[in-house]
Amino acid sequence: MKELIKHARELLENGEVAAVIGYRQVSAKRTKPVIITDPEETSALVFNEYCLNNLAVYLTKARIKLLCKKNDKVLKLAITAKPCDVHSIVALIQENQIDRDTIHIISFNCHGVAKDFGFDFNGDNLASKCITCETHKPLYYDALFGEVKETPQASDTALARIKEIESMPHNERFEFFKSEFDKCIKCYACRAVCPLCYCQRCITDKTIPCWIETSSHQRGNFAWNVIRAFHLSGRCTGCGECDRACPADIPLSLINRKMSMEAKNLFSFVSGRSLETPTLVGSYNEKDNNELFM
Amino acid sequence: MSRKADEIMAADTLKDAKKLQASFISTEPFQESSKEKEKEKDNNKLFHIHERNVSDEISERTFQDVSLCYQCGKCSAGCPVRYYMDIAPNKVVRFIQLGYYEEALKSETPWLCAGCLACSVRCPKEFDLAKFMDAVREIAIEKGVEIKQENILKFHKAFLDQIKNHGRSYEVGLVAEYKMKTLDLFQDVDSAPGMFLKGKLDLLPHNIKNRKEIKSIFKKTSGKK
Amino acid sequence: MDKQNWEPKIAAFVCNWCTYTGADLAGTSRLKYPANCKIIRVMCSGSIDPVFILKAFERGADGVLVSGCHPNDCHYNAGNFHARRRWDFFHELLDFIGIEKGRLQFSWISASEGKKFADVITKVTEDIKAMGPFTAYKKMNSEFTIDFPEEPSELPEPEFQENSDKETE
Amino acid sequence: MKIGVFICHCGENISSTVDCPRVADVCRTYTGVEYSVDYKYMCSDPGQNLIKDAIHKYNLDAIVVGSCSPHMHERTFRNAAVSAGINPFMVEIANLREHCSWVHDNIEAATRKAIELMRMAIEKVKRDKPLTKIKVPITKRVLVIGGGIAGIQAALDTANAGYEVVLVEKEPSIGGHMSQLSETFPTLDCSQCILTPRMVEVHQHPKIKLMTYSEVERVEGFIGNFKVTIKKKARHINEDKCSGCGMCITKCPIKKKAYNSFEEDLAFRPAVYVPFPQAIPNIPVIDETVCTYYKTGKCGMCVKVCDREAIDFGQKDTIHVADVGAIIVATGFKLYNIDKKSADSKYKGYGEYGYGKYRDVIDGLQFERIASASGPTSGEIKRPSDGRVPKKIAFIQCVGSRDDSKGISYCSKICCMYTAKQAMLYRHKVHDGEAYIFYMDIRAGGKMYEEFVRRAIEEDKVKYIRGRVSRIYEEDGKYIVKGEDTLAGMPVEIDADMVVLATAMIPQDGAESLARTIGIPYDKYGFFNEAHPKLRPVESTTAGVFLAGACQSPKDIPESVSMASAAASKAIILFANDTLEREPVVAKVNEDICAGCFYCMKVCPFGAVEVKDVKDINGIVYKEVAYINQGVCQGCGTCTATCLSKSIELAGFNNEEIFAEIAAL
Amino acid sequence: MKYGYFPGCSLTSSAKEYDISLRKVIDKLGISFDEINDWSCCGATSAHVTNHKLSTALAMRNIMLAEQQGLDNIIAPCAACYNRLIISQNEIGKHTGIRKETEDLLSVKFKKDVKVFNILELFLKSGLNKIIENRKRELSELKAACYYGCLLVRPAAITKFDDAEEPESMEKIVEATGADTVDWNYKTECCGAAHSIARRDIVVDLSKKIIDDAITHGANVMVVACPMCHTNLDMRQRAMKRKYPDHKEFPVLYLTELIGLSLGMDEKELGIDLHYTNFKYADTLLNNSAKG
Repeated sequence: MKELIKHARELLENGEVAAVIGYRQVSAKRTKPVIITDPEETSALVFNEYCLNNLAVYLTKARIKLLCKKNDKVLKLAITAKPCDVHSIVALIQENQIDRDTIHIISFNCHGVAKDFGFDFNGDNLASKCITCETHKPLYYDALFGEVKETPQASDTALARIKEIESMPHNERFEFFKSEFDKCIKCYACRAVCPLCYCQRCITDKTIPCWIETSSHQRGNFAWNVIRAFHLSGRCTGCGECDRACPADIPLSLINRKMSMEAKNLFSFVSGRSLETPTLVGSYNEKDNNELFM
Repeated sequence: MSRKADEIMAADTLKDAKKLQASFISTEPFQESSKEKEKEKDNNKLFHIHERNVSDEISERTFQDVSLCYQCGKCSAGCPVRYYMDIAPNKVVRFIQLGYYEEALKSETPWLCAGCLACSVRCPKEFDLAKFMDAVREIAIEKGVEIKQENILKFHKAFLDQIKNHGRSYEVGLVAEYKMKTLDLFQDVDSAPGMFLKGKLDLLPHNIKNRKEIKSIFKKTSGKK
Repeated sequence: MDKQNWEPKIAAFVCNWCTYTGADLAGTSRLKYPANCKIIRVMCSGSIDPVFILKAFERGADGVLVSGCHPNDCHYNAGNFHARRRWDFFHELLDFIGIEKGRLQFSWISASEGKKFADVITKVTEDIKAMGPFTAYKKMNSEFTIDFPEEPSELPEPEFQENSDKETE
Repeated sequence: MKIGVFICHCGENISSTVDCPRVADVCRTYTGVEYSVDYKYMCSDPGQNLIKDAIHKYNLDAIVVGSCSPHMHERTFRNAAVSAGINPFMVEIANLREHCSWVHDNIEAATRKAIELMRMAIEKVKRDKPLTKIKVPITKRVLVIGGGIAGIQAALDTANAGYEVVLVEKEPSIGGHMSQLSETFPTLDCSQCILTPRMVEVHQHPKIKLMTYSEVERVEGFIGNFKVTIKKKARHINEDKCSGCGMCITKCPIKKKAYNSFEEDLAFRPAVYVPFPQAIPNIPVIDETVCTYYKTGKCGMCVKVCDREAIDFGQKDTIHVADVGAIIVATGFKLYNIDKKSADSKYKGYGEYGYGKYRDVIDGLQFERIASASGPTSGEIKRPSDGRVPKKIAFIQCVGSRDDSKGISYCSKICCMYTAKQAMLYRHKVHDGEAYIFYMDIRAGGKMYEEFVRRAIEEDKVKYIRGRVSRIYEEDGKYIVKGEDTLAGMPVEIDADMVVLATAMIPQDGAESLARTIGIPYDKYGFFNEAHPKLRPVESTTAGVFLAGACQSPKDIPESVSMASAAASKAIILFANDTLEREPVVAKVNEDICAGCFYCMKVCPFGAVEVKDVKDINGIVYKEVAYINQGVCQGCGTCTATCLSKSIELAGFNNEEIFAEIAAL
Repeated sequence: MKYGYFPGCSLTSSAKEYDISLRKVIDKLGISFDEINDWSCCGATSAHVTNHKLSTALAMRNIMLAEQQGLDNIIAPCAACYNRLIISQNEIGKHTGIRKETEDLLSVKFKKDVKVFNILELFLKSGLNKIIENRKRELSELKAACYYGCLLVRPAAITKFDDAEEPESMEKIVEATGADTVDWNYKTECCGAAHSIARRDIVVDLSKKIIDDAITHGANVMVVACPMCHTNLDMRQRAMKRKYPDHKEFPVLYLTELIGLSLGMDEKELGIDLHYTNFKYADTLLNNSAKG
């Protein structure tokens, strides 16, 4: 922790970065995102099992980008990111939303986070994404802290749920998802927390013509959730923030997870893992699966 | 398959008809002609017995399509044993391509192939001819085709017998068995005593410990595919 | 509704260069196929958005066909390759959330494949007929918004929800 | 909006299964339809007049025609609409014939479907927007890249039509491979004799700006408006002053340090040289890599002998910019090298033929030089190793070509003919010599080609052996060529004095990087791709870029020349108008909402998407958005479907229109 | 440096001197071998020309043993064994069907990739400077024709170590001993291989051609790295003499013997006296070089 604070302080003092986006402790099992521009305030920075937020979402916000513009000079932005959050940053770089050169990634050796604030950190309360996590060490970083620790063992309940859904007949599946999507109140919290939902105007806000009906009736709810999942297919890095944000507890990341599995299965692609691999959307292979087509 | 069974049937009846015609004027004993007929039948066996097309079989075993070959003849041109063969290696492929399986399987060429891979590395179509020849020989053995270069086959059999029994090749046994099989007693008499004198050949075989496993490998692989 | 007399409603999104021309060829060859399928012409299979399919279902389609040029034959070189990736995903997604794969079908039909076009349309129509009307989706319509008559007695005036708000950007 | 609906009976083609009057009646009830009528032949003159009159009479804004396929008569009805004063893009066609009446039997079902198709078209036309064809100005100047026979022909044809030409050649002289050839098949006329006048013509043509020893560095812009950056390499000779007397060349003390590449490395050249005596322009080049002056700062013999003071050691590469409206690419070919090292990594060398270590195993172009009267042996056939006259030559065809294992699967097309020619030339020059040709197939399709090959066999007694050669050995100064006569089924060994390999034609060096510079696609070998193999063979998929000669695929001289003329005429056709008209079906970005993810750029097959900076009121860039160049966009719409925020619309097929169609299903 | 060792049948009998000299040489160079326990025949030509399944199983049995013994790599000094092992390995790597078949036959699952090296790779990998450093004699009077035979470099796509038509690796090793090499034509031409017994006539003709070409190109010794080639080129010289009366005896050495000589060992130690052809001529040459 000391190293993190020292590092952040140096960055700010040396004027290398305009701000540090990080976490601060608010109670024993709860942190909050914080944006620090004053070196004195860096002492608030923490990193632990309760740093749940994916801070990459802030990188695309116009107001934060403004912070970096000082007297015609563009300063870097430092961000503390879990190894999984780095995947989001990679995806954002690939989608031209941020420039690798303007981001200073402070990352950690991570052994998992709790599923939500207030829970004890153990195998039972491990966040779903951490169960299958393969990147305990970040793939890209400018500074790396934290010791390597063992991740608690836990069973992959999400996968079991996907398998369970897949074993249902189509009409049951449809009814299941219809009732799940029906809970949607169109608060768009999922969209707000998703680092990859950076569009200035979402497809659902487009009115002429109307792409997705905005009233929260079944038909509109269904269309919104399907298109949301589709727009993230092959792009979602699996941070699971949508799940945490959804007030209606719609299993959003379940669908995302399923689509990520398909991406891996169909195109051997995992989003946000490499800056060199071309993005799945926007590239093609002549040898792609052709079975679909008569 | 270029020769269809019914075509051959037609040819058979034609031949039979001619023979029948001949039998009216000739004084040849009837028995012999029936023997001949049997032999002929035997020869045609290939086309009747095998349920699968030989070229498909070869393609499957060698993981390469025989139609790849465009008959440039580079394999034959570079083959070190070409002069001793009855037909050119590329012709063996040609025969298989066109469905003249009998001619291909009965040829001496696959047996004379030394497996030096000169053809395979130079083939412009990257067709592994040596592998193809392996498959042709294998099928010829399986189909029980008469093999003209029988000494070569006898040698290979004698060699494999040594491995089967001892796990390693045993040269004294190999030569002894080969000679028994071929009755060619005088070849190599000039080299064997020398070898003994120089202490290179052991009179007793090197038996490996796990001969059971070797025997089981032989047993399991001897069945037809 | 009388299931015996029910006729499915199918939308076909086809590219202008291959499949549309292939459909023209089916016509000039006087091939016969069921009349359930209506073609919406787009320039390239790469320009078909998944939302189009949802819209079609919302508008009461029982099945959708998407068709373009064969791989490597695209008039625009690569549009169909991008489409192929997109559909692979979307198809899996729909399947996962409970829409049978047969509801949304895909094909590559070249300008010279009039016969194939007729065969594909016939097959798709038969498939959808076997699956029956897409009541699950239609129910979502009827529960909240306008009633969609299952079998329009008189051809209705098309209604199209148009938001009167001006785009505000 | 007032819409007119016109239902065509197409004689009985439509009306036999579709109740046309009923369709017209139902359409009349739809909102916005002002006028609805059916008629026997809508495409006929009276039919068109019916439309025009209706437009005038009812003040129609848009029309929907229910008729045959839009691929048949869309243009007819659009023209009719235009002549009646409405925008051509306010016309929609419902395909009632190919997609309805011809494919259905049941009158009721077909009529219903026809009504629905009409309904969809009416809904679409309601949302159609008037579009104007895109007009792009044209710079009437052509850039020709490559000064071989194809480039020369293309340049002359375009210049003779009255347009300016910039001809860029990377070598010091134009002429290309054709200038190296001895005689040409099937007429055996001298290559130089027919080529040189054309080269001179290029040099003297007032409309042609010749830039030799130059290379294209950058190409920007689009059809009608390319901006080309050309690097002119330093010759170290002042072109304006040089008279081409050649004194510098004869006096240059460096004689044997550099191979003469024009002579295919069979001879040496001085440090200051012209590639060959007939070079155009006849201005030498100083080779910095061997010139003593550049090594020691001394010598300067050329300076001393040049009375025009044309030697300029300090000359630097210069950059030139040209605005052109069309580009003709004619970069030609080179020969595949059997060498282990110099062969491109893409291809493997021929170890079985010695990887080029045998000096008398030469390639076809080297033989051309040996047989050429102006060549290093003055046309006498001699062995490069010892100068002896070979009494037996083995020619081997398909070396590299049709050889998957070396990386080239295609047929080089011209080798059958030139090998026959070379064997014939040899037999004419060495009467007691024997010529053997190892071949796989003889491909002699062309006027007088087959006759030519037969002549080689029948009159000149060239012996053809069908079979590939497996190995070449050197033994006592002879080359043992091991082959198989696959027709006789016999092995063949020939102890040749010389072996000539007809090696494959491969794209010229740097073809792929040039293709990337211009933005045209190429195949896996580096040959440039044509827009359509049958119908657009001389156009690249990039509008305004045309292909000529062997850069597209192996070709002989007549084919290259005809392709060059075709490419020139394509450019001339383009220049026949002052502005370029394009269908307005192009994509456009809504810059306000574009999030700048540039997926559109990744999917665009034409590279039409550019990055555009959006600036705030103070002129500070606050975001980057996609911008679609209308001149380059071909209107496929792949970007529109890929765009996540739906900021791109394709004119003529915009989402509103398609949604309307879906709604009217 | 430690390597797994698969001698192959020939090295225990007719090519004993190859085994002897190899072990002596590597000992001097500080390399040690770990012989595969209870190894069996690789199946050789006889298996793969008659029964494909059998040949793969026999070869893979040895790979299996090596894997079980914890070896990462195997040196197969016999070119034929090397070829069989590497081809079988490639086959099961490429075709899952064959892999499954073989795994079922041997009731084993192949996990790791045991690398099979030939003798040339052994010396190239262990470093030629080791030979040069330990060199006691410079064999500069020797003009060696390096004979690769067919199976050492072919098929190049699988062996992946030298050019199939113009290999140069053996020359590099031979030159490290101080001997000269000649550029000749028949480096990779076949000697008739397994036809040695059944079709001796073929072998004699082919081997004669190879030896003649070496002599024409100025060689005074031939260097081989394959027991089968050695048998055909060395032992068959007697038959050669009978068929071609003007044939002169030409010494054929194993690569390891040549290296052994340069490391200061004598002929007897290396087993050169077990050859059919005498190497006296070379002895005198060596004496000459010692004087000069």
